[in-house]
Amino acid sequence: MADLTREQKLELYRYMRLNRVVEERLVNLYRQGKVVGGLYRSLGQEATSVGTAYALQKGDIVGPLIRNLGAVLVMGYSPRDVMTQYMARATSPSGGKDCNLHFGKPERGVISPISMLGALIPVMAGIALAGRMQKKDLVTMTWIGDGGTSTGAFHEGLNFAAVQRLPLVVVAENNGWAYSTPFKKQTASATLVVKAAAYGIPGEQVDGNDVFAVYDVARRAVDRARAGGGPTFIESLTYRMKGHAEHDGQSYVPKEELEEWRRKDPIERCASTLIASSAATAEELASIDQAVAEDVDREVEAAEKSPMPSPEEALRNVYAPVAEVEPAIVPRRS
Amino acid sequence: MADLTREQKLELYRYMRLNRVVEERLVNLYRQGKVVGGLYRSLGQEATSVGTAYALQKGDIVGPLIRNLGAVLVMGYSPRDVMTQYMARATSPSGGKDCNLHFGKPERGVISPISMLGALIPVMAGIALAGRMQKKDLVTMTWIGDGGTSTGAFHEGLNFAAVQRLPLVVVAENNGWAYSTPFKKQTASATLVVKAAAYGIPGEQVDGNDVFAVYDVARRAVDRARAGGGPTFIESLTYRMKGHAEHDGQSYVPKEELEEWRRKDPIERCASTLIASSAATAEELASIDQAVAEDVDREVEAAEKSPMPSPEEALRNVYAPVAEVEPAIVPRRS
Amino acid sequence: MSGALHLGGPDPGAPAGKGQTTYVDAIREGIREEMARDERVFLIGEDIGVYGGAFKVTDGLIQEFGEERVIDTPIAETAIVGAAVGAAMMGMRPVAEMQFIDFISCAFDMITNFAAKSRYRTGVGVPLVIRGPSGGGVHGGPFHSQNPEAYFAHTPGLKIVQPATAYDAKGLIKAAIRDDDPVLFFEHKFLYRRIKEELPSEDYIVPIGKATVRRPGRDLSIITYGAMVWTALEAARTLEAEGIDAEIVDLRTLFPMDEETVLESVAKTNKAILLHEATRTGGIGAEIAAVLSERCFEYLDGPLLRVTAPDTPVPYSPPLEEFFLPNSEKVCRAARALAAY
Amino acid sequence: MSGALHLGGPDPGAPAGKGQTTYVDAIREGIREEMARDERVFLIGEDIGVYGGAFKVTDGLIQEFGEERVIDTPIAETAIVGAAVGAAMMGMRPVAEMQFIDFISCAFDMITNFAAKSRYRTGVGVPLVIRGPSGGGVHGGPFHSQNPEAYFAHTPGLKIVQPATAYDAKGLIKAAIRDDDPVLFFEHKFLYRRIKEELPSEDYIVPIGKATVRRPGRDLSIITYGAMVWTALEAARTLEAEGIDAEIVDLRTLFPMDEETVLESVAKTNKAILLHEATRTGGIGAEIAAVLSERCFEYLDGPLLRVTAPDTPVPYSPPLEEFFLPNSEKVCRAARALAAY
Ligand SMILES: Cc1ncc(C[n+]2csc(CCOP(=O)(O)OP(=O)(O)O)c2C)c(N)n1
Ligand SMILES: Cc1ncc(C[n+]2csc(CCOP(=O)(O)OP(=O)(O)O)c2C)c(N)n1
Ligand SMILES: [Mg+2]
Ligand SMILES: [Mg+2]
Repeated sequence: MADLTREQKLELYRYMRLNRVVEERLVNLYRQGKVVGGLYRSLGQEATSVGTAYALQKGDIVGPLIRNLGAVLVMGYSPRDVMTQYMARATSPSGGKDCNLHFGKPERGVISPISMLGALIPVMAGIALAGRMQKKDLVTMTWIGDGGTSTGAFHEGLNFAAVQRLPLVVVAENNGWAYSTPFKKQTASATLVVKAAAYGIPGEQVDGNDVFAVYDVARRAVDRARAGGGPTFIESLTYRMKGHAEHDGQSYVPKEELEEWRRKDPIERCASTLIASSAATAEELASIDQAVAEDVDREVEAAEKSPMPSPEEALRNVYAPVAEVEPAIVPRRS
Repeated sequence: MADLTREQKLELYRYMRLNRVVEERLVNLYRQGKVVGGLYRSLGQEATSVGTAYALQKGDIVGPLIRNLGAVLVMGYSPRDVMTQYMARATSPSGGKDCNLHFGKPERGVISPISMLGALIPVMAGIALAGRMQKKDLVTMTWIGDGGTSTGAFHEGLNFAAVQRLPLVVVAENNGWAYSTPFKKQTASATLVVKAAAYGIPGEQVDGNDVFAVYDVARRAVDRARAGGGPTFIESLTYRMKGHAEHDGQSYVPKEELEEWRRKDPIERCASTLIASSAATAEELASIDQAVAEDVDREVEAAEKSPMPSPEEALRNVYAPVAEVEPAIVPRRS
Repeated sequence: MSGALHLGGPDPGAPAGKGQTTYVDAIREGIREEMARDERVFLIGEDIGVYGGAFKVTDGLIQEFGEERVIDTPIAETAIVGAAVGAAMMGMRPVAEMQFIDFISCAFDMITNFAAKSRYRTGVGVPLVIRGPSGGGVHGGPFHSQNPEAYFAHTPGLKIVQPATAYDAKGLIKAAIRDDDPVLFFEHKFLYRRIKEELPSEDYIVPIGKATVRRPGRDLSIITYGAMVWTALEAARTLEAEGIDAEIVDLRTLFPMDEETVLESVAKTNKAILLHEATRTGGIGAEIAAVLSERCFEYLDGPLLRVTAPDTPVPYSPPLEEFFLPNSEKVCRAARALAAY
Repeated sequence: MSGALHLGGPDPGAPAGKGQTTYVDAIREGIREEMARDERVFLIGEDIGVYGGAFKVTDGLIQEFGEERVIDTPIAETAIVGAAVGAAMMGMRPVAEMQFIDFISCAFDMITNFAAKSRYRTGVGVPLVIRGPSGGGVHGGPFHSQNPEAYFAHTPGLKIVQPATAYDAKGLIKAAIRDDDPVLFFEHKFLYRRIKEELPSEDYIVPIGKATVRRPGRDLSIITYGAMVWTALEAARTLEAEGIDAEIVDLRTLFPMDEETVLESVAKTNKAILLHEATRTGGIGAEIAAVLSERCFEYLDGPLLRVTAPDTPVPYSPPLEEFFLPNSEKVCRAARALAAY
C-alpha cells in the first residue's frame, strides 16, 4: 500500500462501505417485493471487488460478475444504476432487458457478463486484444469464482490470453462455495493459484479480506499487464457470508466457518488498520458512513420513482437499424 | 522395464512394427485411391500408443484418437478392421458409418472418439465412473494431443475425474505440432506436464520414443489408478514425422527438426536396445518383421475383397428398435 | 403467462388436497421410483445432492440413495453430460441435471455430436436423460428463461419430451429413464408448484412418441406442449363462450413427433394454430406446419397460424416479458381470425 | 451430389478460363478487399495463418496483412469466438474461422448467448463474422459434413447466410463483414473448387436479407440455398425436357429470411418444393413451410414437399452418403408428383 495516499485509502474504505450499504438497501427493497427476481450479495467480499478494480486507471475495462458490485461502483456506475437494474426499470442501464449486474459498455469501462460462468474470460481477452490492435493503453480485468474455474470457457480463454500475452488480470474469488458445492468438490487442487502454472503465467494468492493487500497484488498485476507482461492469475481468499442468493439460507454451511470469517470482516479490518496507522479517526470514518448512507438513500428514492419500460420495448434492438449497414451495393448482373 | 519378460519386450517391438506396416500399406491403398477420405499417420509416435496401451490388462478400456492405431491394435482389433474402416467397407467395425479409427465398443475395450478434440476425456471419465459403480476392476486410458489440451472439454473432463479420483490415465502426446500450429502458439506453459498441477493430480513426463520408458511410466499410472489413486497426466515427448494428414506436405516444419527426430526413430531404438541387451538378435527381429509383413498383406487382401455397405443401411440404427423400450404402460386416465 | 391453471379434474389453484402431487414432486417421484427399481439409474449435476437442486427436484434423494448415485459435480456442463454419456455406454442409466436449461448450451457439442450419434456410428447406445427447468414467466431474464427444445429437435438420435401435467411429468421421466436412447426432458419451471393432481399409486409410464388430445373440439386445433397447454385451455374456455370449439393437442414428445395424432386432429377440424413459448422462427411450430402442409394439405381450410414468442431474447422486466410471452388473449385473437376464415 | 454444375454463364466444368474466379477464391478476395479497405477487419482461427487454412480460404493473407491481423489460435472454438466477440464490442471487425463448421458446436454457448444477445441486453453491438466449410458430398463422415445452419436460424440476434455462387460468396462475405451484427457465413466445401465465374472488378456487395430467383418458371417453385441450388438447376433442366417449368429461388440469407421473394414466387407458381441438404426435421424447409402456409395459403394448389437429407447423422461410406444426400433425381421425383397434383 506504499503508493496509496491517505485520500486513496479513505476512498477504498468509502467504496467498500458503499458496496455494503447499497446491498443492505437492496435487501430492504427485496423484502418489500420491489426487487424483480433474485438478489445476490457480496457481503464479506467487498475488499476483493473494490481493491482489485481500484488498481485500474481511466480507460481500463472490467468484466464483473454478479457479486462484483464494488468493482462496478469503482468504475463509476451509480447506486441508482444498480437499484434500477434490480427493480427492472426503464431507466436502468439495460433498460429492463437484463437483470442485476448484467450491464455495461466499453466506453463506460464495463462489459456485461452473461450468466454462463467462464464466458467472460475469452471475451475480456478479446477486449484486450482489440485494445492492443487499436494501440490503446488498456488493461482488462475480470473475476471468476472457485466454481467458475471448472468451466471450459475459463480454460480456453485464459490459455488464449496467455499465448497472446494479453493485458488481462483474472481474479479468482475463492469464497469457499459454489452455490452449495464446497471447494473440495470443485477441484482436487489444494488452491486455485496453482492453476496459473497450466497457462505459464504468474499466479499470486492474497488475503481477500485485506483491501490494502488486495490492492497491492492487483496493482502489481495491472502494472505487469500494462508493461506488456501478459496476464496474471490472482487467487483472493475470502468467504461468502450469505447464501448463493437471498432465497438460500445456506443451511449447508458450517456455522463455525461463518463465525470465523465474520471476525475477518474486510470493512472492520480496513477501519482498524486506518485508525491504527492513524490514517483516519473513528469519527472521520463514521462521517464517511453517514455520507454514504445519505447518498444511497437519495439514490433509492430516485430509483423507486423511475418508470417501468413500456411493453413494446421488448421488440426493439435485436438488430442494428438497417441504416447502419454500409450502402455500396452493385445489383447482381443477370 | 524391470517387470517385462523377453516375450513381452518382443511383443512391444512387434506391435510397433505392426502399427507402422499397417500404415505403410494404408499409404499404398491411399495412393491407389482406395482409401476414402483422409489418412492420418502416427509415424514416429508408435512407441507412445503401444507402450501406454500395453500397460493395461484385460477388461480395461481405452479411448484412442486417430493417431493411436498402435493402441487399437494392442487392444485386439485387427489390421483388417482398420483397413476396412479406411476403405469404408460394410464389414468394418463401424459398417461404413464413420471413418478411420472412429470405432469401438466397451466390450471390446475401445471407445470411439468423435472428431471434436477433448470430448473423449469427460466420456472416458464416465466410463471409469460406471466401472466403479459396477464394482469392476477397470482402468481407463485416453490420449490427447498438445493441441487438444487447449480445449474446454479437456479441462472439464480432467478436473471432474480428479475430483472423483477416477481410474483414468490421460496421455498427452506432445508431438510439437497441432496441424500447422507449433507448441508455442498452443500454450504459454513450457511443458504440458505442468498442467497436472491444475487438477491436483500426479504428472509425469517421458521420452515418448523410448517404448520401454513409456511402458514404465504408463504402468506406474495404471497401477496407481487401479489402486484407487485417481488420474495421472502423462506428457509423452515425441514428434509428428508426417503432415497432419497425407495431403499435408508439412512445409511449415523445419527440416532440421525432422532430421533430428528421424534419428530418434522409436522402432530402431527399440531394436538396438533389444540387441544391445541381448534380449534378441537382429535375425529374430527380422523374422518378426517378416511375419508381420506377411500377416498384414493377407489382411489387406481380405479387406480389399470385403463389400461396400448397401445404401439403405444409411437409414438404420439412429434409434434403438422400439421393442427394446420397456413395455409396462398404463394408459392415461381420461 | 396465465396464473390460474385448469385441466379438468381438481382445481389446481386450490390448496394441495390430500393425495395431490405437484409437477415438481411428480418428477422427483418418477426419478425416485426408477432409482429404486433399477440400480443402474444415477443422478449427476450441480448442487443436486445435499442441496437437492436449485428447484429441489432431487430433494432428499441423496439421503435415500447415497453420494454414489447422486453426484454433485463441478460447474462443467460438458463434463456432466460427457461423464453421463460414458456411463450410459457402460449400461448405466444416468439422469443429468442442467441447473437451468439455458446452460445446456455449454454441453451442446457433447449432446449433439457424442450422445446423439453414438448408436448410429458405432452401435453403442446411450441411454441418457438430460433434464432441467426451462421457460419464462418468472422474470428470470435472458439466461434463465429460455426454451431451447427446437435446437435439439433438429438433431437425429435425440428424443425430446416436455410434460404439461404432473401425470405426464412422472410418466415421461420414467419412460425417459427406461428408454435406450438419449432423451432430453424439458421441465417448465412455471409449472413446478402451480399445478397438481392425484396420481395413480401403481407404476405407470407415459410412452415417448405419443401425443394426447387435452380437449376435443370441432372448429380448430391448437397444437402445443408444455406450459402452453394451460394457456390453450384458458383460451379454449374463453372461445367456448364465443361459440368457438377448439381442440387442444398436447404433443408431449416433440421429437420424434406423433404426426398421426396431429394429422387426425387437423383432418377433423381443418384448421390449426401452432402454439409455443419458444421464439417463432425455426421453432417446433415450423416443423408442425411443414408436416401439416405436406401430409394434410387437402384438409386445410385456413392458414396455419403460429402463436409464439417474437424473435427476441427473453426480456427481464415484467412489462417486457408479459408482452413477449404468448398468452390466452393472443391465442384467442388468432383463433377468432381463423374461425372466421 | 451432382458433379457438373451449371448456372448459365460460362460452363464452370471447363478449365478456369482467364478471369474466372472459383468459389473459394471469391471468399478470399472478398475478405482481402475488406481487410484492405478497413483496418478494423482481422482474422482469427486455427491454422489460418502460415498454413492458410485447412481449405486455403485465407491463403496468403498473413503475408499481406501480418500476424497481428491473421491470428492463429490454440484449438479452442469458445476462445476464438469469445475473443472475436470482445474485439467486436470494441469496434473491430473480426472474421472467425471454424476449421470445419461442425466444430461450431463447441462455441454454441458463446454464439447464441453472448454474441446474439449483446445488442438487445446492453446496447453493445457485435459486428462479428463466423465462417467455415459446411456440407457433405466429400465422404467426410459424421463430423466433417454437417449443415448446422438451422440451429442458428432459431437464435434471434444472429444473421445466417449461405452463398451458392462465387459472385454471392464474395458479395455476401463483404456484406457480412460490413454488417453491424453477428453474421454466420456457411460455405459449402463441395463448391470451393468446383464452380467459378467472372466477377466484376468494381467493389460490390450482395445485400444480406435478399433472396434471388435463379431460374424463372411457371409450374412450381423450388426454394433452396447453398450447394442445393445447383442440384435444383440440374433437376430443372431434366424437368424442362418433360415439360415441367420449375422456378428456383436461392434464399442466400436464411435468417432473417426474404419472405417477400419467396411469397412472390409461390404466389405465381402456386406449388413449392423446399430443398436443403441438412436433415429434414426442424430444418430451414420447415420454416419456409410455416411462412408459406401462414402468409400464402390462398395461393397453394398443392402440398409443400420437402426434399432433404433424412433424419440421420451424415454417413461416411460413399454408397451410404449418396443415398443420404438429396440429388436432382429426388427433386425430379417430388416435382413430377407435385406437377401432376
Ligand atoms: C456455465 C454455468 N453453469 C451453471 C451456472 C449456475 N450457477 C450460477 S452461480 C453458480 C455458482 C457459482 O459459484 P462460484 O463460481 O464459486 O461463484 P460464487 O457464487 O461463489 O461467487 C452456479 C452453479 C452458471 N451460471 N453457469
Ligand atoms: C474441437 C476441435 N477443433 C478443431 C479440430 C480440427 N483439428 C483436427 S486435428 C487438429 C490438430 C490436432 O493437434 P493435436 O491435438 O496436437 O494432435 P496431433 O494431430 O498432433 O496428434 C485440429 C485443429 C478438431 N478436431 N476438434
Ligand atoms: Mg465461490
Ligand atoms: Mg500435436
